[in-house]
Amino acid sequence: MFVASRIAIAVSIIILIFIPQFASNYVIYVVILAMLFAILTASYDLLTGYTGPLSFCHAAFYGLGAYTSALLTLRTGMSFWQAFPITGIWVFLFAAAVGYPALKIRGHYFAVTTFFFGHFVYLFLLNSRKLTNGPLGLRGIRPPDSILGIDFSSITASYYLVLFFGVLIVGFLHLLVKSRIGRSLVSIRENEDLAESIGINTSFYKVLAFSISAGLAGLAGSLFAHFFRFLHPTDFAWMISEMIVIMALVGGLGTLFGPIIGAGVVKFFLELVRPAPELRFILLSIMLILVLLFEPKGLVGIIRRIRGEK
Amino acid sequence: MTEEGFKKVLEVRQLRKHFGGVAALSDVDLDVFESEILGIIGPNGAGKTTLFNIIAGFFPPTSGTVMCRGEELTGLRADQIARKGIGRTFQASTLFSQFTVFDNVFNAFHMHYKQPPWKALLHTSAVREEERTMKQKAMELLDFTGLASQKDKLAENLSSGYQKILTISIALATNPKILLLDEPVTTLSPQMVETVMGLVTKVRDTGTTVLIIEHNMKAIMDYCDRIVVLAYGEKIAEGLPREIGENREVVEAYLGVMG
Amino acid sequence: MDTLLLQIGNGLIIGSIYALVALGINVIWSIADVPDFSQGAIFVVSAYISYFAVTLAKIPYVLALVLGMCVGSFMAFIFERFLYRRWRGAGRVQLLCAIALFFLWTNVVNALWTAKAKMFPAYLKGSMFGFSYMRIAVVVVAAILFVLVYLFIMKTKIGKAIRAASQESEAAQVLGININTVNSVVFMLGGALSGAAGVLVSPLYAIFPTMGDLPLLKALVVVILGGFGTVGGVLICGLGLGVLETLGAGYLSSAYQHGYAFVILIIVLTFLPKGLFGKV
Amino acid sequence: MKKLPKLLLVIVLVGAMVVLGLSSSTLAADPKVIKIGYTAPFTGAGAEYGTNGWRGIQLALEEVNKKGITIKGEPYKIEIIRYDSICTPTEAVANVRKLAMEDKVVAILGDHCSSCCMAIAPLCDEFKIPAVTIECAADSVTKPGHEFYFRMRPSMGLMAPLGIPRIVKIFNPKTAGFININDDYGHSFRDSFKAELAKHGVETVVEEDFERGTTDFTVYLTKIKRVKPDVAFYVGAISEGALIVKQAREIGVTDQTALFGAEEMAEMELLSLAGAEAIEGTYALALWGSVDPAFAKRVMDRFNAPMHYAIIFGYDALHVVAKAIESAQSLDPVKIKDALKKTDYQGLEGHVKFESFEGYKNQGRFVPSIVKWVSGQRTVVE
Repeated sequence: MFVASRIAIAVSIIILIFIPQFASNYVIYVVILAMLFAILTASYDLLTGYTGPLSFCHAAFYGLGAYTSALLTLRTGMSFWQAFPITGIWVFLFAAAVGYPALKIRGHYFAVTTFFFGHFVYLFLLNSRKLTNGPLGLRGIRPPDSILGIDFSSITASYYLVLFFGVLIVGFLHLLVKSRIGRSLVSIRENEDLAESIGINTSFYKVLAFSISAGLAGLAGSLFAHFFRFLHPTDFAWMISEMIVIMALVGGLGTLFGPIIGAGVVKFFLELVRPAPELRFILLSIMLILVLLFEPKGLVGIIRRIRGEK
Repeated sequence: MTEEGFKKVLEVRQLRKHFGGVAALSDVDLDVFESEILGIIGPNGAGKTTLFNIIAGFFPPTSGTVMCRGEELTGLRADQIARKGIGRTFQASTLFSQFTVFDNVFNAFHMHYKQPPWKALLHTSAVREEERTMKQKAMELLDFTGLASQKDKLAENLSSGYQKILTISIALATNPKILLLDEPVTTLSPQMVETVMGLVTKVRDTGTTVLIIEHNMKAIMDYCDRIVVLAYGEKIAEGLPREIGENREVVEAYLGVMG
Repeated sequence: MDTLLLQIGNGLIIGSIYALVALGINVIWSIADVPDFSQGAIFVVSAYISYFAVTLAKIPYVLALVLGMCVGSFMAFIFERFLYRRWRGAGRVQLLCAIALFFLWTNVVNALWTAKAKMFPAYLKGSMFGFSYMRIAVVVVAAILFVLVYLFIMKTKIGKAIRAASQESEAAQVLGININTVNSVVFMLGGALSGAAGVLVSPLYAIFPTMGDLPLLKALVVVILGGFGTVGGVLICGLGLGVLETLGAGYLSSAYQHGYAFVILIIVLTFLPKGLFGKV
Repeated sequence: MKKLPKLLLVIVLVGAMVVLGLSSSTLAADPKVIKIGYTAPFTGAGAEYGTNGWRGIQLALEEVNKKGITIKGEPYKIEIIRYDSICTPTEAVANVRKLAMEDKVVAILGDHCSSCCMAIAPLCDEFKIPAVTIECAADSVTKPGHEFYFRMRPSMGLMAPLGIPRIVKIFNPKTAGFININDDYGHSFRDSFKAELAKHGVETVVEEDFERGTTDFTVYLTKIKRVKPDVAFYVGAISEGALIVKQAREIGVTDQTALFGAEEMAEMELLSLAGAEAIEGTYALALWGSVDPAFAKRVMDRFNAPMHYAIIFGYDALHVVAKAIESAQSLDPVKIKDALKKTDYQGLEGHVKFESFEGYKNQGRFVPSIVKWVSGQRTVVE
């Protein structure tokens, strides 16, 4: 880790810590969503950036996490602090069960299959009226019970909760990626056959990356459910998966902090364009094509070029 | 060097492989002896690479078995077979092209880590210590194969000869007992052939058994202890380089002048 | 007519639309190795342009169909020439670009011509056995296009080059086949088919910016089910998916009508990784 | 280390931009302007609603601003700030927070989709800013309801008891069927109508859900044709309704089953989309009986678009809010909220009064009418 990047991260965290002190309620709300998306893009990067397979169903795990956590607290009276870890583990196991057969499929087939899997989860959330109250949405989700005297119904408390878990999750991902497990994942991305020939059980590691990435998205979903306190399937449709892919790519796949920067920049850009409703998604897709055309390694690629590296 | 005096390290029995009606291999038997260099030659499409892919576990045979020191390999995954001490290279020099030479080799030490994964995650002092020794081993291997001077170069920027040596170094990093080399010198200049084959002999001298698929007859004749000839999926000849040289059948199978 | 026959008829009509778009994507995928999502955008834009041609310029429907195909092949040519060609071999970048194009054009159409559904004026009146002539025309025209494409690929010189290139593109280059022209022709063929599908389906329903979403996704399933197989394979899988989906919605739960494609896809992929007619 | 400062500069700059850029509200609010917010879907599947609602608001805006609103002797003009909610709760909430915190609006109009209304209603109480929804239909928007959230149009739960008795009188059906869009609107319509029908001894024999974006309804209509209910309710956007009624006619569903459309199918646009012949003899529940032709002509001249209830609701909603601000004689949102509670305004759609009754709060109450399409004419059935 270069000293410069480490300082840059420290400065960013300090800025994030001080935002709620002087920013308006709306800015806090937008930054919370940006942080949630940063968790989503960072966890997405573990799979598509580091291990290789291109997937389009990340929002489905985000949705499964949100609904699982909401239903656990609503139907079983569990508190958020119990539901949160259980949700992460449940989505992790679900993703492993789905990922094992799915990851046998390679290349474009896998990408298109995940596209459909995401839509199928959306249909499931929409159509199971008894479980998720379907299109009428799930209301009355309680905020996390207060611990250490902090009342989490206020938006600033939710902000710090999301920031705290965000830093934890990104820290975990950073440790994972810098460990030899991370190096094995990158070997799989670079050349799967060669990785297999040096003793890496590629299918196990791919399913592992897929499941960890999904489990973390489930945790982000749980945080969203108890912050937003109202769930509706449209918040987890394929459009959101599309957004996550664009953010990760604009930031720079395979760099962990690239997708996080990408989440911030794209979310900020969408807020800037809020007054011009029709233009939002046009400019977003043009941004993606420009990135593909001029700097496939995204913002991180540009920063690296500025700093004159490889 | 007769066969009886040495221990068999690899036994291939009745190996058959069909790709939708096309018989890539039919009833191939093969015995390989400890620390010998066995050349495998034959015209294109003879099934040489298919044989390697089956031994290394990249796809299962239609029928037949592969035994390594009494243990059955058929049916195991490629990474399980790699753990059993069988290293391999690929026909096209397959590398982690975006990695540096050092990272290519350092990455290939994947199997030798003793520390459990969750400890690796926490980067405990023991893990960091283990990584330091692995880095040292990688440097030693680079010295052994003569790539130390180019360790920070990107693999894709190496000359084709040194890329071949890097593929061998990657395979050696798994510290194999048996090394399968798929056309290590085919496109190289004569001096580069000498360097690579010199390395292969050095590897054999450390006790590793080497199987080489090669079209460069001079390299095969000069360096191999024994030679097996495959044609149209069948083994048509086996023996010392001298015997193979005069064997009429081998010449016809090749339809060309040898060497 | 008995309900079952009616439902199968409905399925065949929808299925022929899936098959048409799927044929275009199939040819492109087997040559340029990219699932071309931007065909969905071509489907929508061609439908809108032929709608304006018919309503404003008052040109007859058949001409509008031809216009739609020309627009489609022109757009596909531009996409390939200036975007996909840059990344030949980098499959992932091409896929992401294809999806970005699809996303971009759906929103451009929404911005230009608003999201309000527009009704394509009917060009044929009357019905038979409970199917209006326009719906029957869809199957007939689709069949004609399939035959034309089959002849084009099997009998013409370029067709032979396309077949060679789909086997092994390096080998094709050795035989002196210019991969660039083959790619252009293949994309233009795909664009024409998607354009035709767009114009064919519009009179049955309405045209609106997101009309391309579902047909595109279904066509992708058909291509995977067909496993880059023959032209016939794509036709059978397209019609089959249409019928299965309709029967599923008809007799099982209707809410999951668009989910059955996924279920079929997973079943086929787990048991037949090469697809039903696959030769990959 | 000379690269360090450059990188640090970039990071600090980006951080500052993120914060400043977002809170880019106009610094000095123009004293003579009353700012009202409007959140609605302008893109995505629900774009039709937003476009029509905005047309109604613009017409009302011109009328209000022509004479202006005088508060304590000062003439004010209204300015509308509109944001896109894409019918997605997170976007609608972002809109309301920006309107409340950044643009400092005194009142909010919107949203159109029930999922968004349910997400923003609690926020209005939190920020103490009154909001009037344009067309959300789900009961839970105003039941139990929120102090600062108002709805003029009747909810589904209210429409059923008012509509069903007259429907039963017209068709005297034994069995009924539903083909409805698979969203909050479709489900709340079906649930309340099915319950009310059961009270009148009418059994629901077939229920078909379709997903937004579906264009081929023959699958569902064939099932309805097989079951032959006496009356079939078809619920969705107007373009979906037009397709359903055309395809139903084509398959011959209408030979044994009477078609009864939800609110959108009583709009003039159904005539232009489906054609007089396809909708001949079909009925629909209408949110407005007859509207004076002058207004209809104004809409056609200005927007070249047929009348639509969202236009009427947008028009009435702005007038109601303008009246409340004038009677409150203050720009304090809480005073405006209190004035809204005492609204008594004769709007295009009917008499607008916000009452709390039967568990509802701040809910308007008027009797929807029933419309029948006879040879291309929209006739109101008494």
